[in-house]
Amino acid sequence: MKTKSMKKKIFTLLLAACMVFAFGLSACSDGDAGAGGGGGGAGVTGDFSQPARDLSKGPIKIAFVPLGASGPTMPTAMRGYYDALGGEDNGIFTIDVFDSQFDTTKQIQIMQDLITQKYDAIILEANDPNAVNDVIHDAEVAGIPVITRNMAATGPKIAHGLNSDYRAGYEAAKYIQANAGKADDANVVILDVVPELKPTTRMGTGFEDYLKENTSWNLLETQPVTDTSQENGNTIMSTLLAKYDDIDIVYTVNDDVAVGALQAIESAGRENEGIVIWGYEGHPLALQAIKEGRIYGTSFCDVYKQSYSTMILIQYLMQTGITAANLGMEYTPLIEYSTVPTVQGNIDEVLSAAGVKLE
Amino acid sequence: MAEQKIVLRTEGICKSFNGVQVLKDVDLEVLSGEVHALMGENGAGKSTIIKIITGVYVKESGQIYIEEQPVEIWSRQDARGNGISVIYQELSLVPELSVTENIFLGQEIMGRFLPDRKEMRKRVQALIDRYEFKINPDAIVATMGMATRQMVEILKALSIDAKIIIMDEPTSALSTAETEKLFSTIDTLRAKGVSILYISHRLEEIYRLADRLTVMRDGINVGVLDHDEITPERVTTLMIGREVRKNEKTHLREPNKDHVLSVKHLKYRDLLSDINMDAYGGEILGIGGLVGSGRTELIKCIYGALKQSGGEITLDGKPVNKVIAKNIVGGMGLVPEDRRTEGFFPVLNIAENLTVASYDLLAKTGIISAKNEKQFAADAIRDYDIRPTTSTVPVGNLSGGNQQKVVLGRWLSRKPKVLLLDEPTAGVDVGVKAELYRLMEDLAEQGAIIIMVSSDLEELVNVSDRILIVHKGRFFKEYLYENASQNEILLASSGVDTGKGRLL
Amino acid sequence: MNAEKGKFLKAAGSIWGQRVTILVAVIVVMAIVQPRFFSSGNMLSILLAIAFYGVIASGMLFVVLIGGIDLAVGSEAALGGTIFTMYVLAHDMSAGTFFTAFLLAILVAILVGLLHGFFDAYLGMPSFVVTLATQYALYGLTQYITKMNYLPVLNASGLFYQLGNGKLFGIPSPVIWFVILAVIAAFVLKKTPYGRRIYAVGGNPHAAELVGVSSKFHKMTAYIICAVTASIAGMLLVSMNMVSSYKMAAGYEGPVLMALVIGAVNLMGGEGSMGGVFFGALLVGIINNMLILIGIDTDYKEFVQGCIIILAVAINVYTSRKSQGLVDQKRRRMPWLNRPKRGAPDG
Amino acid sequence: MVLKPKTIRKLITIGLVIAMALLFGMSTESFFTVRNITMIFRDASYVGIIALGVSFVVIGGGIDLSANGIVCFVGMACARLGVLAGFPAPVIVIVGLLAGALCGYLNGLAVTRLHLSEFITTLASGYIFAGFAVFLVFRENGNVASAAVTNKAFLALGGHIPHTYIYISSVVWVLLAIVVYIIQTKTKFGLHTVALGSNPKSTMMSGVDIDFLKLIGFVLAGLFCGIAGIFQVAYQSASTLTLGDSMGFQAVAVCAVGGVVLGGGKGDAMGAFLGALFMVILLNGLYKISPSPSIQFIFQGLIILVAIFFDTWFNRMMEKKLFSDAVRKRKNQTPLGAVKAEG
Repeated sequence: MKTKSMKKKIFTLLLAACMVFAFGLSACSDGDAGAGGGGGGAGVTGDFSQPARDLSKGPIKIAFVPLGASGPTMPTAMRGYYDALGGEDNGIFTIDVFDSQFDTTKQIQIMQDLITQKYDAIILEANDPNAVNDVIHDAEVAGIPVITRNMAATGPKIAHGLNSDYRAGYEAAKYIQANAGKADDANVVILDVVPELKPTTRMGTGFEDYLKENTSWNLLETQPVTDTSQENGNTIMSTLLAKYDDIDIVYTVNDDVAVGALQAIESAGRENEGIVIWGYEGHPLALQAIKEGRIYGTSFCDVYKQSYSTMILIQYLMQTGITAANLGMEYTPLIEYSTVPTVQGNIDEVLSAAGVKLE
Repeated sequence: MAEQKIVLRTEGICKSFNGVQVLKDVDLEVLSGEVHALMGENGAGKSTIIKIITGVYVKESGQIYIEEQPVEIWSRQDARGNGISVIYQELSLVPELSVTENIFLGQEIMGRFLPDRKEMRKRVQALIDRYEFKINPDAIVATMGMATRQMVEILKALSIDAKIIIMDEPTSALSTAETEKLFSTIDTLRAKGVSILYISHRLEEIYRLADRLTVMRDGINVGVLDHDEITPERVTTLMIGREVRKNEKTHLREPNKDHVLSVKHLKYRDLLSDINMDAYGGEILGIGGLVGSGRTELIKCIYGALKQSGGEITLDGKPVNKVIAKNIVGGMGLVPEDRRTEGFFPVLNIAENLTVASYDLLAKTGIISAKNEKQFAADAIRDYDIRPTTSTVPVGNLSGGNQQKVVLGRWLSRKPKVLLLDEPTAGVDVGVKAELYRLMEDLAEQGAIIIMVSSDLEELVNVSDRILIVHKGRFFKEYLYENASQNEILLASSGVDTGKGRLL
Repeated sequence: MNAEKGKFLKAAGSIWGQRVTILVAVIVVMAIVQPRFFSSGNMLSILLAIAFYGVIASGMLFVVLIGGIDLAVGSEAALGGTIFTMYVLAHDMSAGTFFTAFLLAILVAILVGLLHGFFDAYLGMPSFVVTLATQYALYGLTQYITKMNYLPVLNASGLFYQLGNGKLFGIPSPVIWFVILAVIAAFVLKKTPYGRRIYAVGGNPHAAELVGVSSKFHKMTAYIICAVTASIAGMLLVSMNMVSSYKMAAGYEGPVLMALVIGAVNLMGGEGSMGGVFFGALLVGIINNMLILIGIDTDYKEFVQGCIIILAVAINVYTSRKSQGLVDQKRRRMPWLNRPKRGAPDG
Repeated sequence: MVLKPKTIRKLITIGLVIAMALLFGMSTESFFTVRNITMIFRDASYVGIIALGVSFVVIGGGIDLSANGIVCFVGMACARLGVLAGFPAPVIVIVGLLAGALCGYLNGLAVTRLHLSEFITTLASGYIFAGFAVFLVFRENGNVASAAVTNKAFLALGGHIPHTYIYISSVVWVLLAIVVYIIQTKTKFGLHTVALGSNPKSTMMSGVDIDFLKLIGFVLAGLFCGIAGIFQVAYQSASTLTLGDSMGFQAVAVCAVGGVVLGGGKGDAMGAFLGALFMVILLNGLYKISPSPSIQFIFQGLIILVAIFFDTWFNRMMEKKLFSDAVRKRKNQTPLGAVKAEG
């Protein structure tokens, strides 16, 4: 009776609206890739003449867009940048930090904003290798050199500082195999990032690849740790300890999780089983534990040196006005900042070399 | 008057609720173009017959005729379909929508895809012009006062070319000016041949508006009066029937003068202008008056629930506190009028509802002692015969009578010095009523002051030792138990001084 | 009358009956699939995992009971923990500093609670959107005072260290705090007038006023209790991790709400017990633990949690409606449906 | 011409938006550039389109927090199809829309058939739909990986309208706002939704099928989340699982700022549109004044508080005006004495 027909009418109306909407949308977008449109893709060349900058005068604004604007390594990174620019109050250069909070859309919005505000250089930690290509391309077209760090981005850009995650994982596995003296069929557990961040934070993948290719270790499990936080690392590690009797190697995606895993092992009373824990990046708590021999080692990123050298490179690029676009580069020049495998043995000299002191 | 055909007629309508016969063979007749009034005490079956005609309840036997055609009414939809529409006290309008949208809600006139606004607006304007309402069809209801909203409700009824409009206590929320506006609207409707069934307590309204009046008592239609037959005496005798004193007072308690709650020149907004009274220990003081004459506001001011605008209240000489919690500790208690919203806590169980006001007794050390609480609840359940007897049952699932017993028991178990009751036995079956009266008498026996606001004339007359009638913001008349009669009280409530009783 | 009485006992009994059956089911499954579930280490790890948002849940219960909600518990915990750490770092590891830092964090929490209480009780603003706004504001505030840095505490010792890492008879201190706060909350709600009045305000605010219960006072105190428990959770977290960051405890309102809902707490107010909340928190911890032990692909952890919430809510709604005989509510809500068939005898 | 309360409320919000834009415009010169304005409209279009959909549910007296799950799921579904270049763009869009509508339908069923409380059910279904997205994600030997969407026509959706700076998504957002406004104020469905939100009992008594209304409300909310998901994926040219993060709560906050308040019956599509614009201008402007995220978060929180306070106060004023008439209870009438007093 009445309501039944009304229901059918509303549903057909809805469906029709969808069809019209869909076709309408795609019709108006069938045009060519469009100058401003997406789909930049690799290998676009064009004349991007850009005047060389005289770095001695005028305010020069440099933007640093990390994945997450906090973390134990932030202060050292900023110190590295400012030292390369001649101290915080050098009067010419200013550095602004934009926190993208691990959100790709936000990162792209920030980048576009920097272009409109005509920043002079951008240091970017990409949140998604493919999503940022177009916006890097726009920046380069606008004559702003973009250096990406840690997470790779597939499109071409002036330089990519690669103390990358993948390599750190790969090297860590190699170092452990060579020096930790673990049996060939050692049991391995990886505490990795949550699925969403897997494409960009690839230490776990690097460690796993090395493990599969050159060792006969037995990978028990890979567990994601939400927010890579210390307490979640602690909980998940203690569950794994309950699940497996003998765990030989624990590879963690960062030092917070490593310290968490250590706490789990100690509260389970299994600290004397010689479980090798390997972290990443070199946070103060982990470095202290390494000194005391409770954590086997970590891939120490000499953040200070990396940021110092990155800033020197940027000054050079700004001065010469070179960008990947105007050089017509097809690929991205890679600058490898190798992470330094740091263990109890070499920790003192590594820290003194990096100018980091454990107060 | 021109020969009027019968618009609505009911014949032999019967209805009973769990065994209690509420309507016995009720015949009702409304002519076209007539304003037919319906009066009767609470519980006389007045609202039940209306609910049956409008499809809220389903009748057990009897037949309803619309314009002499037998009709079957099972639901609100059927009632509306047959041209019967109702205007309740809480209006059914949607404040956010315009007048036209409200009137056609659920039955919009459709154009091709969208509702045909022009057509609907035209029809509403036609109605407005026809009945000389002064309303803008596009105005939003939220911007309107109560009276104008009622006119929109009437328009809504007229829009489905209702043959009869039933109005249930429409003036209870209106100011004097707004009531006058409603009366002139009703006059124009009558002139245009619309028949109205008007339900009200107020004699003067009936006299002013009604062509004919049907009076109901105890589920029976006891008489139909023509306009000129409507006199206060005829109406009250019909409503009350022969005076019978059900429970003769066994003995009259001597009120003890030194335990007194006295109220001097109490003023509350523009409702209560100058209230003066003294209530003595060991006496049940009944307060009569019409619905909306401010009796609830009076006892809430005493209790501290409302802030009075003037005057002062003292108990045994000491001024009464303004904070409810302190009054409770001081021995006061209030059984509110609306059980569901102000009385009990539906989710909490019987024990918790009973003890919620008595933590000063049960938790002297700051911790509720389970033993005392269980004992307190068990005593209450036994003394006040609350069923079911397990104290873990949520009160929300109890019957009306038991819920009222819980709310009353909450205070009685505290042995209060002053107990204020507001319509204590509304909606409670006769058996439970007698129990509640006995409990009140026992409490009075122990010397407590009891002030009972009630619209149930029989209850007022039989239970109270002394009765005060509120009229026009002040106490108008005082009756003692001996010379009180339901007739007198009803007249006094409307301001008629028949000589008996003390004029204040 | 006895039928009616039996029905309610069965319904009340059945809520805990349900919970026991769920626990038995878990025990049976785990005994077969992964007996290691029962090792003391694993049990402790579950308890430690749920300790933090369990502490918050026992405070949030008060707010939900009075018909409000507090989405800003995550930011409150981060703020409390950060202030606690900054004060200790600025001074020393002595017991005196520890207590002043502890009180300072509690004081800040009380301030936040007062704010929430004022917006809800006096201004009548909807607590959902208000606490959503304060969640952003407090998150930004913590970020601002820490200048977006981590605050590692390298030389943690004394009470600061014991708060998060101490052990009593082998039980980690956060778990002890959770159990203590849960017991206090249960006691206050069950045994004290204040607790009973919280239920009253949640159940029927008008009736509460007429029984001498000030709903404004109880709403204010409920929000304060919730903010204080969140701050305590933040301090426990900071002390255990020995590092504090503004991102800490972000998003804790998710598991806390889950614990409340699985614990059969009615989000509209007036209904719910601390026992239920404890069970809810425990079940959330057990589920996360089981996912790992059984080895279900943990990419779907949140998906499984979502399904369990829907299941828990459906069971609660079904049992409560059944006990009130509302299951055939459609009949009552739409009387025109119960029109007898033509010609069928009436009634 | 007497102004409807709703129009007064909207004029004030428009005034606020313009005032804020001027404030930011003066303090930083890069605010009023064409590029920046188009970017504001693009950023606002994502949360704005979702807010339009959610406004149906909120006006009807409910709430829908599952936006983040639906956006993520639809985004991943389109990315999946987008990678296989073979699928023509319209097909991808249709699949996206239907996926969104389906999620909304599931929400609607849970609320109307199972009588579950809307708040916690949509919060949980947000997680569940995000779980569907994880099911569809690209994986390289078991690990979640990101893959670039290669379907050119589909990607163009996320970009500009050819030869202009205006983004397709912002144009669609404005058009949808107008369509939704018409639906909510002119069609029968719209009026019934407002009635349901404002006075459920009388709506039911007027013979309106309430369950069907709620169901359609949720389906539309899901559909609009689908549209937002499509645009975001096309713009990002890759779908990550972080798509649509915290959109569920953002959309409700935006509606609240725009006057579409929880509880129902209040506000309309224009309010939701202005709320979205207001929030994004706030964030965009704050960005320019101080890039540090902490200031932004603090101001974002404060502005929502101010908007909510203003709204609660405004509604109270309207109610107070109504009750003041009714409270003046009727004083008693002329004494009946005037009536013939004899026997």
